[in-house]
Amino acid sequence: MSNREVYMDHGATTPVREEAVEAMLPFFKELYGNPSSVHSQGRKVRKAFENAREKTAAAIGANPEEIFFTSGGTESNNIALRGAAKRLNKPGHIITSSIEHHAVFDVCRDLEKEGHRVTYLPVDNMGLLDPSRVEDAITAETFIISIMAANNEIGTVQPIEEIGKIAAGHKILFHTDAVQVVGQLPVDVKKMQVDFLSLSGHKFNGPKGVGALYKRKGVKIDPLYHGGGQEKKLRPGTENVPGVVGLSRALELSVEEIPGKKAALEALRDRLIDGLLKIDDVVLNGHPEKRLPGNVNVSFSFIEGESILLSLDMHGIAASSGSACSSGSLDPSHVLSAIGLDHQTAHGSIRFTLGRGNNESDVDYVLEKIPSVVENLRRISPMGKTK
Amino acid sequence: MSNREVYMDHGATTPVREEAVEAMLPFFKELYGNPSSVHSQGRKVRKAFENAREKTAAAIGANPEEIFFTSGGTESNNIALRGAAKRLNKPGHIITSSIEHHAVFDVCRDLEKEGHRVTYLPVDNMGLLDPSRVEDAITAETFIISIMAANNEIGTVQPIEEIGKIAAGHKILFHTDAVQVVGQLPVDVKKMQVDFLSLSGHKFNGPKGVGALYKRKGVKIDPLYHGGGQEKKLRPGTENVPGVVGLSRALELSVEEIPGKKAALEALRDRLIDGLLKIDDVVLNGHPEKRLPGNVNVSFSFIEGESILLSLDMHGIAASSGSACSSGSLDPSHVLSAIGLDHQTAHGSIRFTLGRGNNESDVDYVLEKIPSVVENLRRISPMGKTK
Amino acid sequence: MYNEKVVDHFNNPRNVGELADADAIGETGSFKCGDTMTLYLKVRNGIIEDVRFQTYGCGAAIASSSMLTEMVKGKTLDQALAITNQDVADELGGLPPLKLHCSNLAADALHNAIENYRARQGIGKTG
Amino acid sequence: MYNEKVVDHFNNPRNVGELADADAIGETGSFKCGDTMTLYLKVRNGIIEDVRFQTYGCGAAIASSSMLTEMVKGKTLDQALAITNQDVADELGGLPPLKLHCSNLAADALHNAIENYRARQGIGKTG
Ligand SMILES: Cc1ncc(COP(=O)(O)O)c(C=O)c1O
Ligand SMILES: Cc1ncc(COP(=O)(O)O)c(C=O)c1O
Repeated sequence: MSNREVYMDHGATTPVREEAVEAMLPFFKELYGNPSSVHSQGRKVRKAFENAREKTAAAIGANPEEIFFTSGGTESNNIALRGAAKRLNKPGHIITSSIEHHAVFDVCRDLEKEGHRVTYLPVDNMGLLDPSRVEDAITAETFIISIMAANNEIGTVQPIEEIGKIAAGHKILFHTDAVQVVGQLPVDVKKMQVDFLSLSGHKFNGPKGVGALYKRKGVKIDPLYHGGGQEKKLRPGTENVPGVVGLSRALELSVEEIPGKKAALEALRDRLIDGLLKIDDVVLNGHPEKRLPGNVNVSFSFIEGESILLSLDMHGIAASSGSACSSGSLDPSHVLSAIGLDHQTAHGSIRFTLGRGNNESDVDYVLEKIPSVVENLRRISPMGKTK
Repeated sequence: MSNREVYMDHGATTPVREEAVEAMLPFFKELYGNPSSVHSQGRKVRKAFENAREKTAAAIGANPEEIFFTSGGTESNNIALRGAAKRLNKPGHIITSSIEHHAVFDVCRDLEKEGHRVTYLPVDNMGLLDPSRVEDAITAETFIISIMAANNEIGTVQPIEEIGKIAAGHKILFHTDAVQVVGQLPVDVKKMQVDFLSLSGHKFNGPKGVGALYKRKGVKIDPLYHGGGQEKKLRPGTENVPGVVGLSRALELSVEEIPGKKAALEALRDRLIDGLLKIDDVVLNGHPEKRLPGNVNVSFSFIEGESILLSLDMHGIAASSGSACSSGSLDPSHVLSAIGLDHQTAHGSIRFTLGRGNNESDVDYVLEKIPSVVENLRRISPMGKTK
Repeated sequence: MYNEKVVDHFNNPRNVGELADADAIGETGSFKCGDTMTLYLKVRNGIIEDVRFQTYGCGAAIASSSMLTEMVKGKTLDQALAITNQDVADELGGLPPLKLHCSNLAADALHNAIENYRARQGIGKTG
Repeated sequence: MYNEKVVDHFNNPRNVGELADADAIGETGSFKCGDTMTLYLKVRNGIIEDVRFQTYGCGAAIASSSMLTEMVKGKTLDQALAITNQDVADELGGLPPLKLHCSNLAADALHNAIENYRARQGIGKTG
């Protein structure tokens, strides 16, 4: 094993930044009260909790009463989509893309079982959705459109404002899974004209297990869970106060830092992409420009993703792969299939996601190690012998 | 305001114990990986996470693969009840009690809207459920029985093993909301013969926003949320690793300590009860013996709960009330109504819940302060002038 | 939850009790949350000379009752009749939205007391 | 995820490559996960004298391939035929349950190679 550790899997999760940990700590042992309690211990906690809501709202251009805290991006997506479907209370039509995260994609699949009709819009070979396809797919039964702000695997950023305009024009609910975007790119729910937006703390150096759903004021959905009535009954359960405080602090800082960090991260990203493309038989997946600042996704021909990851890991490099061989599913990701990659190219895809703490030397380290990794695996491989 | 702070609201939530905070800390900044990741950062986290699952399982006599981590007691209850209903996929019959927490009670109400029939079994005036009533309520359509292990307001502990025997005899799923019991009293899912058991971290000096559902091996329910497939698809979303680690550490210690702490807590409880009953026109709510070790619930005639809480708070004493006037609902709790309290007695109920850190001097402090609190409020009250 | 003024009126309620020689008594109760209030007035030359209250209810109810008694002392009956529940809450510097309804009993009890006074004096209900 | 032995075989795979003068070649592929393996055998007097492999696949697939080559060298064809996928996984000290299927290609490739050898020698398929 290597002594050096280079974490380039920020798209999977991020370390919690010091300031967020500091912000959380008092809420474990000193300010531990239940925010619903009448006594001063509870009231102090309520105050901090509502302050966190204000910060979260401010970070995305929302009002505090439009923020509902959840256990993460998955729950936010489920509440928005299922909650709208439950409120509709009859079969309807949903428009989404064919490259959504499973927390939207699989929800739609399940809603199909319940009688809803779902249109999974295709994207082009760079992962971009053409907004006119959304317009064309709308029917009288369409009650919600759900399009992710940016893709978690290939990093392609979608034209959300244009889709928002279409949805608003047709008075159809519009949800965006912005889990990969919040904290990375400026987000303004009003400009996007979204009715719902999902975000997740652990993607922007906040804690795991806590997220938020933005729900535009006046938009009504049915709650999925029932209980003590917290979060205006939309998401009951004793509030995860430290988590929410940590999320809001991390979010506040991440958003503040966007002007400074975005170009820097993009420069690192492009340096990595350029270096990787110098290796033979490597292609970039996703869009060359409309791309998350930290996302790099390439396919190496003739070799398989997990074995690349494993070799990188031996060098202390943490990345992820688009093939999910180890997660029980043997098919390549639906995202890579949707952008037209063949089975083998999809299986040879590796995602590096840069984030807070990564620097040029990390990129250079990866670029130094990866040629031999690829060469060794290709030497073992029965494929590509023609070159 | 008082200088002294006496927290007697452990039934609402508890401070996170030092050992649990210590256990969590590494998982924010050092072991921050996603447990689903292939790289060593992720694998180390997976290992710790599965270790936490083992500890949690051991604490309640379960196998690790029977433990599913959730965002709290509310979610655990919802997954069990709704998941079973969803799997049934046709209207069925549910048996529950009339004193369940809202996270069961309101779920049942909602399932009624979806076409299920629910029997809310009455309890006696001490909150005790007669198991024969469960037996009598069973019909051919009954698919699940949900009876809480102990009540959160009045502390009455139910004969779960007897009900478990009945449910098993009829091969009907049996769920128990043990949120108030786990960590307080010994729990063995095998002895209880439950198919599902809900627990919540913040009730036993673990963190908020994390809980677990025990689901007996082989029992099948449909997931409510969809996403990345975590927790064997029953509860998807990036795992709240620090939360789960903190929960498991707190749980392990709480359960270890039961033999030593139970009698001590009961002694404190009874000292408080005895002292309170010396005040005129005070009655104990709940069962005198079959009662959670830390639960005290009394009604003060002629005066209203929130004003008592507020006065106690001025003395630094944190307790809670059965009336939920401040939570938006103006009706007294369904629990106090179910044990036959009239409106006024219910509104004058106060719950003190003792826990870790409370001692005799705390009890004596409460007993020193409360007579004048009650007297002052009674002086203001137009009621009870006859005495 | 409550501001300092509310807490002060709750902790040190003014004019608590009964008036043995009251010229008027007003009672009111909130059907919904069970709060009740009794207000006693001593009236001389159309002016409220003294006032006492008894209230069963939450902090907001007690503080509103106390506040009201301070507001009406020295006022003419017509001036007193003009006091609304909102006035009481405002004078307290505001109440949490969820507790506003709890303050509604104070002005109601006052109006009932004035009615009671006028009935005793043989003056019919106004308006 | 993987134990040390698996990691060793993955990092330092034994007997990688082709055998120009192979007496037999066995190929196999997992339809499901796309892994493929080619095994080359040099056989003398019914004994496997030399062996090489090429594998496209995940860590488990590569390590299993390498492990297999060590297991078969010096074995008679009949002994080699008796080797199962489970034997390979066992010899590696175990594989994660989800990765077991990835190790299934090694013994399959071997069996195919032996079949190929016997076909070349004009000896019919056994069993
Ligand atoms: C009996 C009972 N069930 C369920 C819950 C809900 O747990 P949580 O708030 O952790 O979701 C609570 C506590 O609030 C409880 O006391
Ligand atoms: C685009 C996207 N949506 C949703 C999620 C789910 O978020 P979480 O794991 O916090 O539930 C993720 C990350 O896993 C994601 O990348």
